Amino acid sequence: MEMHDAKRVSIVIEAPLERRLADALTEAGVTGYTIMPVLGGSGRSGQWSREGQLGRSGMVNFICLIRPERLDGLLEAAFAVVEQHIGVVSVTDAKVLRAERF
Amino acid sequence: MEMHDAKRVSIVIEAPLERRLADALTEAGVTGYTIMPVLGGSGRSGQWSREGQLGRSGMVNFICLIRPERLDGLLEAAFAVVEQHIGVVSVTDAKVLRAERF
Amino acid sequence: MEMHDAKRVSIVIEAPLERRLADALTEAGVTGYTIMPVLGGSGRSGQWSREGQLGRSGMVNFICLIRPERLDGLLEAAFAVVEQHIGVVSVTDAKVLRAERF
Amino acid sequence: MTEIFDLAASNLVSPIILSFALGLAAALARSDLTIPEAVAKGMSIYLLFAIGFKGGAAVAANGIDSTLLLAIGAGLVLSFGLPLIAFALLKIMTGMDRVDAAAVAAHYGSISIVTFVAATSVLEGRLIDAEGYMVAVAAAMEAPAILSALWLVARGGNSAKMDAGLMREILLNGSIVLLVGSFVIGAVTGEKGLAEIAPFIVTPFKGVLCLFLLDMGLIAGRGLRNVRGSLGMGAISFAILMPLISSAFGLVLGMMIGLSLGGVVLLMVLSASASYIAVPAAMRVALPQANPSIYLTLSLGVTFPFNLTLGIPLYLAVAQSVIGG
Amino acid sequence: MTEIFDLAASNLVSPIILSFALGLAAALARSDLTIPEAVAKGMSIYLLFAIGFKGGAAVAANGIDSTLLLAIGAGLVLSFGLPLIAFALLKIMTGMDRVDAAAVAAHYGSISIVTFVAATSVLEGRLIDAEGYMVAVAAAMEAPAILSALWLVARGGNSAKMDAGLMREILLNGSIVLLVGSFVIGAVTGEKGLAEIAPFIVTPFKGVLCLFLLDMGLIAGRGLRNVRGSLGMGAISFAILMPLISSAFGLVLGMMIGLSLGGVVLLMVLSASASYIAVPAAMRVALPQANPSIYLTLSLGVTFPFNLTLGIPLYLAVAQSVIGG
Amino acid sequence: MTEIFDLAASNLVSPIILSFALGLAAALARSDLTIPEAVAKGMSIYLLFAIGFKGGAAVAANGIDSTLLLAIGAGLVLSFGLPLIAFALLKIMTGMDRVDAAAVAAHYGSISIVTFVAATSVLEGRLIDAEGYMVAVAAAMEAPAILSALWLVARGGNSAKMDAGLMREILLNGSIVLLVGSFVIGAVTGEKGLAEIAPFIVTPFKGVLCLFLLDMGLIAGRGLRNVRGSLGMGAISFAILMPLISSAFGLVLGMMIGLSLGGVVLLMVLSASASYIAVPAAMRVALPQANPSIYLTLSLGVTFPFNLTLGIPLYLAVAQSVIGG
Ligand SMILES: Nc1ncnc2c1ncn2[C@@H]1O[C@H](COP(=O)(O)O)[C@@H](O)[C@H]1O
Ligand SMILES: Nc1ncnc2c1ncn2[C@@H]1O[C@H](COP(=O)(O)O)[C@@H](O)[C@H]1O
Ligand SMILES: Nc1ncnc2c1ncn2[C@@H]1O[C@H](COP(=O)(O)O)[C@@H](O)[C@H]1O
Ligand code: NA
Ligand code: NA
Ligand code: NA
Repeated sequence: MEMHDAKRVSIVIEAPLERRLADALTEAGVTGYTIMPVLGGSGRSGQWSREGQLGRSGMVNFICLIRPERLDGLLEAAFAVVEQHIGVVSVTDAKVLRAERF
Repeated sequence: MEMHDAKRVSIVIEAPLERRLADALTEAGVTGYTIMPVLGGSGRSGQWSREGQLGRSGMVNFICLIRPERLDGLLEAAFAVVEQHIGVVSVTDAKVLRAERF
Repeated sequence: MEMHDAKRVSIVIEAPLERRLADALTEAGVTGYTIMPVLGGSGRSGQWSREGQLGRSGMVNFICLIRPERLDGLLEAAFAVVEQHIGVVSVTDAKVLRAERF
Repeated sequence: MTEIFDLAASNLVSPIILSFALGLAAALARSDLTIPEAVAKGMSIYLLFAIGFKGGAAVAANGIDSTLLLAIGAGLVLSFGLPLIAFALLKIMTGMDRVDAAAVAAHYGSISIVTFVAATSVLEGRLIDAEGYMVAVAAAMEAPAILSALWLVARGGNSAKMDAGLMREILLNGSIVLLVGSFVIGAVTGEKGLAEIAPFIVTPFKGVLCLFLLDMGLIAGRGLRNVRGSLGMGAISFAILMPLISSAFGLVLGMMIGLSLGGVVLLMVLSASASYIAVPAAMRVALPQANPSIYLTLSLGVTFPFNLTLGIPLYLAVAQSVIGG
Repeated sequence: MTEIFDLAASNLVSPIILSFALGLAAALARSDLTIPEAVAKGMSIYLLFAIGFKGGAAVAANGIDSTLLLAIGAGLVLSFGLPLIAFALLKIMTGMDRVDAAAVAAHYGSISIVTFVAATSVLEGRLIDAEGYMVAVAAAMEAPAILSALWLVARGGNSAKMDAGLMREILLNGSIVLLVGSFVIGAVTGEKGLAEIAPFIVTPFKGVLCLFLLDMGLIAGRGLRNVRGSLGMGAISFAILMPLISSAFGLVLGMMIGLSLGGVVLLMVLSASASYIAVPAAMRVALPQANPSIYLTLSLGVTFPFNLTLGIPLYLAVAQSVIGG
Repeated sequence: MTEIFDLAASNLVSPIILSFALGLAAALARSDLTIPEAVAKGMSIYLLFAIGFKGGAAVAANGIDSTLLLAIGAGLVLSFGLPLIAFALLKIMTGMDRVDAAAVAAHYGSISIVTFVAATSVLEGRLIDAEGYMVAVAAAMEAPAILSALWLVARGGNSAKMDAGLMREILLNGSIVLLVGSFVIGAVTGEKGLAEIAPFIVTPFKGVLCLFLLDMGLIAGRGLRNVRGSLGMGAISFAILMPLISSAFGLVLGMMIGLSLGGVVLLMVLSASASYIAVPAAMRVALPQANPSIYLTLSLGVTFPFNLTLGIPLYLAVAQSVIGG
C-alpha cells in the first residue's frame, strides 16, 4: 500500500489551554489533529493524577500528523502556546496512508 | 535488553466501526491491539469533541504493534474498513521487548 | 527549532500495577512520564474491554520520553514490574523540544 | 388558536424547557459548561429504564387491551413509511443528493425518546392518561426507518452496506433493549415492583430530565454553532414542516386503531420526532458517505427544539379539538 | 421444600433480579448496551456508602451488644478458613493447578457486597431485622482470604508476591475504607444523621440497586460469552457446591455466637458469596500467573447469579427452619 | 465562647463534615478510594443547579427587595477588594514572590460554592432564613478577584496574559453560567417549578453533598500529602487568618446594606471562602508562572476545611451576637 512520509507531533499540555492550542494550530494552517485524554503523569512539577483534580485542570495530548516540510510552522505555533506552560513536545517519523488528506 | 523490530500502526476511526475493525484485524490474523479513547479532534470533516456527542459517536484509536513483514496484511485489512470512513492511518518504526508475543 | 534525540517508550500494563510501575520508574531515576487510559484491547490473553470490567481492572499506557543513553536503565526497571504480567513494551525514536527538561 | 399559544406559553416556562434553553444559550455563547459524557449516558440509561418500567407497570395495572398489537403495527407502518415521504419532500425542498436525503429521511422515520418523555410529562401535568404500552410502540419505531432509507439508496444504484451484523446491531441496540427489557420487568413485577423503586424512577424523574435536557441544549447549541450558515432555508423549513406532516399521519392512524386521547398524542409525537442517537450511529456504518452534520443539525438542532417547545402543545391541542376530551 | 421454591419464585420476580437477568440476556445476545465505567463506579460508591451508613445508624439505635466482637471474630475465621476448604475441593473436583486453585479459593473466602445488599433487601421485604454491624463483619471478611490463598501457594513452593505495599493496598482498599468509614459516620451521627440523608441513601436505594445489577448482568454475560466452553463441569459444580458448604459454616458459627435470624442469614450469605472486585485486583498483583478468566467467571458468572436467585432464599429458608422465627 | 464551641461541635458531627473527614483520612492513609472524575463533575453540576434553582424559587416566592442590587454591589466590592488585602498580608507573612502572592490573593477574593452550600445547610438546620438571591451574589463574586490579581501582577512589571478570550472564559465559565441560569429558571418557574422537581433537587440534596464532600476530602488529602513540608507556617497561618478578616468585611457590608441574619452569615461565608475551581483554571492561563500547588493547597487543603468545620459556626455565632436574633 502506498505510504507517504509524515511527522507525528505529540503535545502534552494543560487542559485549560486546549482551546488556545487548537486555535493556534488552526491559525498556523494545521487543521488535522486528534486530542487524547491523559490520566496522570509526572514531570518537573511533580506527580499528578486526574482523579485528584477538580474543575478543568489535568492535561490532554494533541497528536498531529503533518507533512515533513510543514513541521517547523507547526512547532513554532505550538511552542508559542506551550512555552510558558507545563507541557512536553515530541516528534516522531511516521508514514501515512491517504496523503491527499494532509 | 534484547529488542526486536516492529511496526506501530495507529488507526483513528469512528467509534461505531470499532467492532468491525476489531473483527477485520482478527480475521487478518492480527490478534494484538490496544484501543485508546479519543477526546476530540479536527480534520477535513471539521472539529468535533466527545462532549458534543450523543450516543455511540466519537472516535477511538487502535494501536497495533506488529512484525514488519506482516504490515501489509494488516494495512489491507484495516483499509477495507477505514476506506469509506472518516479516519487516519499512520505507521511508525518501533522496537518491542518479548517478540515471542507478536 | 532545536530538537534533541530521545526515545519514546510505551508500556501497556494492568491497572492494578500502575503504582508499582510508577514507583519503579521513579527509583530508576525516570521522573517524566504520562499515563494514558486504555479502553480495551486484544492479546494472547484474549479480548477485553473497559466496559466489561469491575473494580480496578483494565490497563493503562505509560509513555516516557527519555534520553537515549538512559533507555536501558528504564527498560530494566520497567521489565522487572511487567515481566510476569500481561503487558507490552515498545520503543520508538523521537525528538523532543526543551531537552533541558529530560 | 389563542388556546394553543396559551398551552405553548405555559409549556415554555416549565423547568424542563428552560433547562434546554439554558444549555442552548450557554453553548451559543461559547461557555465551557459541559456535562461529562459518562454522566449524560448514565442519565439516558436512567430515563430509558424509568420510562420503560413505568409503561410496563401501567400495562400490568390496566391489562393489555386488543389495541396493543394494532398500535405496534401502526408504529411499524409509520416508521417504514414516513422516510419515503421525508425523502420526497427533501428532493423537492432542498438540493441534497440521494444519499444525504435518505440519511435524513431515516432520522425522521425513527423516534426521539426524550421528546416522547417530555410529552409524557406534559400529559401527566394535564392529568391525561395514555396507554402504558406506548413505550413498546416507541421501541418498535426505532429501527424500521433505517431499512427504508437503505432501500431508497440501493434503489438509486448507490451501495449501502446492510449486512446481518448491522441488522443485529440496530435491533439489539442498547436503547431498544433497555426500553423493551424494563417494559417487560415493569409488566412482570407490576404495581408491587413499581412501588419498590418508585422513589428512584418516579419522584425524581422530572429533575433528572431537566439536567438531561440541559445537556441536549448544550449539544444542540454546539452543533448549531458549527454548521452556522451551511444549511439552507430549504432544509430548515423541512425540519419544521416534516414533523407537522408526520404528526398528522400519527393522528389518523392513532384514531383509526382507537387509542385514547393521550395515546394519540404520543403516537403523533413519536411520528413527529426525529432520532439523534440510534440512527446516526447506524448511518455512520451503513451510509458513511452521508454528511453527519446535516442530519444531526436538522434532527437535534431544529426538529427537537421545535417539538419540545411548540410541537407538543400543538399536537395536544389538535388531538383535543379533533377527538374532544 | 415447596416453601423454598415459593420463596425463590417470589424472589425471582423482583425488579432487582430481573434487572440482572436483563443485563445477562443483553450481553449474551451481544447487544451494545453498556453502563459507563464511571457511572458503575459511582453507583458502587453510593451502595457502599448507603449500606455502611445504615448499618452504623442501626448500631447507634440499638446499642452495641456483646456479639459484635464475636461476629467479627467469626467473620475472620470464616474468611481465613473457607479458602482451605475451597482449595481442597478444587483439587478434588477439577484439574486446576495449585496457583489457579489458590486464586479461586481466595475469592470464595472473601465476600460480595452486592450479594449482601441483595440479601438485606430480601430480609427487609420480609420484615426480618438483622444486626446493623453485619456490614462491619462484611468489611472484616474482605481481606483475610487473600492471605490464606498466598499461604497455600507459598506452601507449594511457588512464589507469591506479598509485601508491605500489597498488604496496605488490600487493607486500605477503597471498598473497605468506604464501608467502614460510612459505618462509623452512621454510628456517630445516628438516627438524626440518617434522617438528614435518608431521602438519598434509603428511599431510592432499591432503584439504584436495580441499575447496578443490570450492569453486573452485562458484565457477567460478557464474561460468560468469552469463556464459553473453556470451563469444565467440575469447576462449574464447584461454584455451586462451595456456597452451599460455606453457608453451612456460616449458619453454625452464626448460631454459636447468638446472632438473630437475620444476622445468621447475612453471615451465611457473606460466607457463600465470592468476591469479584477486591480479590481479583489483589490477585493480579500477587499471583499474576493465575488465569483471571477462571476466577472471574466462576465468581461473577456462576456463584453470584446462583446466590442472587436461589441461594439467598435457600439460606433464609434453612435458617428459618433451623432457628425458627 | 462555649456557645461557639457547642455550635462547632454539633456542626462537626454532621454527616457532611464527617464525610469530608473520611475522605481526608482515606487520602492521607493512601487508600485507593477515588470517585471518578465524571461522577464528581456530575455531582457538582447537580449541586450548582439545585442551589441556583432554589435561590431563584425563593426570590420568586418573596419578591425581589431593594437590597438585591446592593448585595450584588457589595459582593463585587468584596471580590475586587479582598485580593488587595490578601496580597498585602501575604507580603508580610510569607516570602512568596509577587506572582505567587497575587495568584493566591485571587483565590481568596473569589468564592467556594461548596462552602456556601454547607453554610446554607447549617442555616436550614437552625431554621434561619436567608435571602434567596445570595446565590446571585455568589456568582457575582467568582470573577472580579481574578482581575484584581492580574492588576497586582501587571503593576509589578510582570506580564500577565489578559485578553478578550480569557475574559470571556472567566465570565462564561461553566459554574457561573449554571448558577445564574438555574437561578433565573427558578425565579421564572417559581414555587410551581420547584414543586415539580423538588424530589430531585431538595430532598436528596444533603446526601449528594456528603458524597461530594467525601471527594473534596480525598482531593484535599492527596494535595496535602504531596506538598507536605513545602509550605511554611506563614502561608498556613495566612490561610486561617485571611478568612477571619474577610468575614469581618462581609459582616460590616452585609449589615450596612441591611441583609437578614442569614444573608449576613452567607455574605461572611462567601467572603471567607476561597476558590478552588474557577480561579485555578484561570491562573493556569493567565499566570502560568505561579505555582499551582501553593494556591491549591492553601485554598483546598487549609481554608476549605477550616471554614467547613470551625469557620461557619464561628461566623454564625459572631453575626448572631452582633445582630441579635
Ligand atoms: N519525559 C517525559 N515523558 C513523558 N511525559 C512527560 C515527560 N516529562 C513530562 N511529561 C508530562 O508532562 C507533564 C508536565 O511535565 P512538567 O512540565 O515537567 O511538570 C507531566 O505531568 C507528564 O504528564
Ligand atoms: N493530520 C491529522 N493528524 C492527527 N489526527 C488527524 C489528522 N487528520 C484527521 N485526524 C483525526 O481524524 C479525524 C477525522 O479526520 P477527517 O476524516 O479528516 O475529518 C479527526 O477528527 C481527527 O481526530
Ligand atoms: N501486538 C500488540 N499491539 C498492541 N497492543 C498489544 C499487542 N499485544 C498485546 N497488546 C495489549 O496488551 C494487552 C495484553 O496483552 P497480552 O499480554 O498479550 O494478553 C492487550 O489486551 C492489548 O491491550
Ligand atoms: Na418520527
Ligand atoms: Na465467601
Ligand atoms: Na472569598
